[in-house]
Amino acid sequence: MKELCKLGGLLMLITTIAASALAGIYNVTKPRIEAQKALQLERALTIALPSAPREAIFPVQDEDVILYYVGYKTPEKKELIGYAFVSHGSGYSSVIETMVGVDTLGNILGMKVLNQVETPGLGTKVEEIRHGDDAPWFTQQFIARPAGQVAVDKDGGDIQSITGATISSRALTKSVVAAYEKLLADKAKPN
Amino acid sequence: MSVVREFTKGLYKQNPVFKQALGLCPTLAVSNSVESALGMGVAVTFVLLCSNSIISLIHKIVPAKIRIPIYIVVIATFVTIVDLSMAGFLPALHKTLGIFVPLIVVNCIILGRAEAFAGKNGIGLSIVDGLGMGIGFTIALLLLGTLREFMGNGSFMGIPVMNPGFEPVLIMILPPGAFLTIGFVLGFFNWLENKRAK
Amino acid sequence: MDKKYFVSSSPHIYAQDSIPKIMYTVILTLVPAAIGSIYFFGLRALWIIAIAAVSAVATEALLQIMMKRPVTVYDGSAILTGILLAYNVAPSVPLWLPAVGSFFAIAVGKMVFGGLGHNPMNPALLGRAFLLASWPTHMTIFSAAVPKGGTVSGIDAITTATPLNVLKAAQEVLRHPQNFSPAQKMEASEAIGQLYDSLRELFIGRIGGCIGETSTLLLLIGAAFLMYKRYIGWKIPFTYVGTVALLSWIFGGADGLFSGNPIFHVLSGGLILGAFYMATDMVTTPITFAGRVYFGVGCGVITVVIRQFGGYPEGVSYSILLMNLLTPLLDRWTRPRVFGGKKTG
Amino acid sequence: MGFMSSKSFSGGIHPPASKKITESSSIVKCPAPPAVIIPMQQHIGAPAKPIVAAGDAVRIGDPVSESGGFVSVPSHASVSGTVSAIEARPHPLGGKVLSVVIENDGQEKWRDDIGFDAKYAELSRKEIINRIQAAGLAGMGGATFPTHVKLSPPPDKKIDTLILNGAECEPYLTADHRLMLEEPERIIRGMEILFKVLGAKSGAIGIESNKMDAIKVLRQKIAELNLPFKVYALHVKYPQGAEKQLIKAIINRRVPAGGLPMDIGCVVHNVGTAAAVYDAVAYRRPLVERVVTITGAGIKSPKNLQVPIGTPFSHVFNQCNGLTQDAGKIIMGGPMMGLAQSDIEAPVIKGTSGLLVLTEKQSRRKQELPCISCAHCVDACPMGLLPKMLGQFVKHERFDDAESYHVLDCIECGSCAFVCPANINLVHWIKNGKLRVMQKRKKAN
Repeated sequence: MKELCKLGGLLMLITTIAASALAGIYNVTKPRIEAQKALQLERALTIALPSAPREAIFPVQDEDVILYYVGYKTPEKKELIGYAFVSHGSGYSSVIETMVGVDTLGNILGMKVLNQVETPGLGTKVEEIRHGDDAPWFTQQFIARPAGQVAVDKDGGDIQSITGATISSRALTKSVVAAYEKLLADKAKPN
Repeated sequence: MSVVREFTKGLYKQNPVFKQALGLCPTLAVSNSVESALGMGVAVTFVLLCSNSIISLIHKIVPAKIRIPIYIVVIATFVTIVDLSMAGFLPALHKTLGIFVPLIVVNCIILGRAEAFAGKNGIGLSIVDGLGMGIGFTIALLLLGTLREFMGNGSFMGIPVMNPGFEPVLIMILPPGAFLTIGFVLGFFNWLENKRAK
Repeated sequence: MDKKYFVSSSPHIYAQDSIPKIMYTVILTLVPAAIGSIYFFGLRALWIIAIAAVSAVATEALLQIMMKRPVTVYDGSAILTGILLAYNVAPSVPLWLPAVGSFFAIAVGKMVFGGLGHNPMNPALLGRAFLLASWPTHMTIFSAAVPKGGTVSGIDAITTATPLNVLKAAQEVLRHPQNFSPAQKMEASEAIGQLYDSLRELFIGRIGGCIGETSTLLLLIGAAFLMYKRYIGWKIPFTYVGTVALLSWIFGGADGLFSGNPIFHVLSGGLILGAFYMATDMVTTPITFAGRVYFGVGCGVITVVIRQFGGYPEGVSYSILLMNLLTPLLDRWTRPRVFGGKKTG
Repeated sequence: MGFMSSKSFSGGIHPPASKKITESSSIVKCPAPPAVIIPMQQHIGAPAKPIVAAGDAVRIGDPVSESGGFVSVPSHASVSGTVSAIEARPHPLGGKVLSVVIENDGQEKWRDDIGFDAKYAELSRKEIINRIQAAGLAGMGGATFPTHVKLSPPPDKKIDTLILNGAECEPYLTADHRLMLEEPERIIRGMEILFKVLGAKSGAIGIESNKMDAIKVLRQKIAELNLPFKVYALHVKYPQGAEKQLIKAIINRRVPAGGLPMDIGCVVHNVGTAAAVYDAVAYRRPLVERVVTITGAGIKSPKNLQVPIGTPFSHVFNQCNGLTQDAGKIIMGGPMMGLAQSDIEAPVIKGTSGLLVLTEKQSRRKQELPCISCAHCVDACPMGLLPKMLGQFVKHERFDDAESYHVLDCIECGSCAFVCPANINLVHWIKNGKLRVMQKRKKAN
């Protein structure tokens, strides 16, 4: 019994020290981690709504959930530029998450893939930047097309799908269409 | 003399990957590019260094019965530190390594060195041992990462090194490529060893 | 009376079979399919077959010299591996592809394990799997491989995909009708109808696909000769094809159970080539009677599962590779009953 | 395979018969050699003990040895003359074995009491068995199991079927075939005696259907003597003459693994043995000569000879104008199960059904290649074994595995090695494995 207490006590002591050390580290890194996340979002938003300054993009929330973003020309909410939203599509081996920006008519202004773990060399080409370009060629094709109707060539659309990665290409187009329809529905909801 | 020996043994003679076949899970999983191999190697080396020194300091007061849980707590602490710092300062690398950073906790190299070395030696030698083993592990990862990235992507550290006509052997950066590469590398070292033994 | 006589254990006479004889006979029976592929796809098919075979032989010889072992490339097994690998690639692949594939097939699929007789998996299929994983674009695009006098798919309007690809796409539409427009649905059912009308083309081989897999007719001529010579048995091919036919009849249709067209499924893709030439590879298949039956059924089940529910339109090669791995277990589980003995293990 | 005719068995092979060489040459008497060598071990079981000494005079039929136990038979002088030595001499089964050497005086004097016993039919069962043992009878098909032992089953084994084995499935051999054609009466009479001794209810003779003439002759003889025996024409397939396969083919019963035919109420004798039984019982004539097929491309004039037991092979070959220049291998027995001989001075023994001489070219086995698991051996095995696995187990010294894969059930028929395209001598490995497993079992007891 006595030994058990001793062992337990020692274990307790060590875990307490470890826990305190971690608490310290957590506090130090937390702001940085959040800043990183914010930075990523910001970058995506800038790509999605290139003509809206960051300060002029506002989230539209339902409770704590961000439904979409609204972008204006100025921070004073003047001159509506468009909306940005995140689409989710099941690809070949992961859910492809994309930030999409559209103008008020629903034409795509910009796109940035946030997350994907597709097959390297095939599905990952949704983010491939060709030599000499400065933006991924696949998502560039979407720009200026109506978000409600994008489709890959195999489904009768104009988006040239990635060779050998039809599933990933299709996932992206379909998710954009679906997310755009959701955006329309969300916008119709009274806030 | 023995300091040098404890350091160099991890590099080749007792290389954790090539000679002891330890830590194969992260070796196989994150060696598809030089960049992630390097990141993983550094992370493991850091954890190994810290856990080896702490464990060599406390091993005298730790009863044998609960030494494993205590070692694990120590290791887990440092792994979490690495994980959090990486997320804060190197988010891109953190994203690529993903689950494999937390999994360093169960990497058998670290617990193995704690049991086999740090739990029996003083802090000085333990640091040297941890450093040697960590660098040995990093070298192994880098070798695999270089081979796989070169063959599977035609690049080094993300920079294309082959002419544009090169069609990369995609399988090499996919999971089967890891097994193929490590099989051939281990075979090569065994062949070398056999040749030297003759 | 000093003469020394040979002394050896019985028996003292032997059948005339030998490994080289078996190998070269199998190669010979593959010739009709090769001629067919040259006719349908042009001389490029011949080049690919030749390159794959030469590469396989060269790899084996080179490795045997390097390992200081006797060079046994004359036994024909490497040539056979090379030819089968070539039969498993599209006629449009770049010419270096079969060379690399043969190298991998022999080096990693065979020599690493100790050479002839020791490889656990069919080397040609392993080579194909390697190529598919490494250069998927070359391996899955058939649009440049239009056979003489036909189309890739067997449907006039569709020029880019093999019959199984078309079927898979059309079934996708019909099984999830809510996602597609009525026009698309019409098109899909029409495509399936036309596919089922193209059975004659499928049988002759006037459709797209890998070099050696398209002509059921020519493959069956060769296989029949092999069966007559008893170099391949009936168990694996017939159970394999039978299982695929049965399961694709049950699950292969777009209109629910029992609506599939078994003949279409048997004739399309690489099933005939796989069932008669690769699932019957002696080294990597069971030696027992029951083991061979289970092997064929297992291949059939996996093929249909991949074709109907998997990501790829074709599943023959993976099904055989997976069952290859089960071979030692099948042999262990299906030990025959000893004459006059009770059932064992 | 799958479809099993009742007149056959599963597995088996079709080697070239090669019987044309001698099947139409009638049995010719071989002149007695200058000296015969009578080994003390010509049967399975305990060796016999010599009962003569150097210098003793013997006549044909005089016993020169006595049984060394129940499973043992005596041997008899096959020439008249003088015992010149009792010493170890080369033996066809290998090595040297204690043998009685008799110088032939050329008189061909027989023992006095040999002659027809008109009252043999009245003998009791016991007396018949004694006569058979005294005559030194051992199975003449090649396995040389003492005949009287097979006729004395334990009381709990009821024998209902007697089968005579005239299959002669070994390629090249025609000794039994000629005997059936030329001496049907001795065979059937002998069978009648065996039938009576065993108290069997049915009697059958199994003959491969490539010997239709013999089948016809025996059927005629049976009808003539008005006996209830049946002659079955069997599929031509090796090893049709193996005991278990023969029983399966004729009465569709399976001898249990590790068991004997008597376990299923059956006894099998060779046709040659039946003829010798008739001689032994009706004439009190011991086994001193037998029919031997001398054949093969290495023999100048192949023949079927009636050879005195103990005649050296060299003497037999001389009767056939000797061996050809390119003779490469001498085999006692058939090509499938026979034993290669290193010494042509070894004598003909009771189990010598043939002497096969192959040319050098035929003798060379091609180089062994790696096994490609073609399973031809599995399909060929008449015992339902996996010869490929057994061979590999033995090669890697995994004798426990070999035992659990029933290595001891192998009948060494050679079908697996015959069909092997990789030229692997599976029989060699399996024989080795059987030996090691047996040694292990002995040690365990």
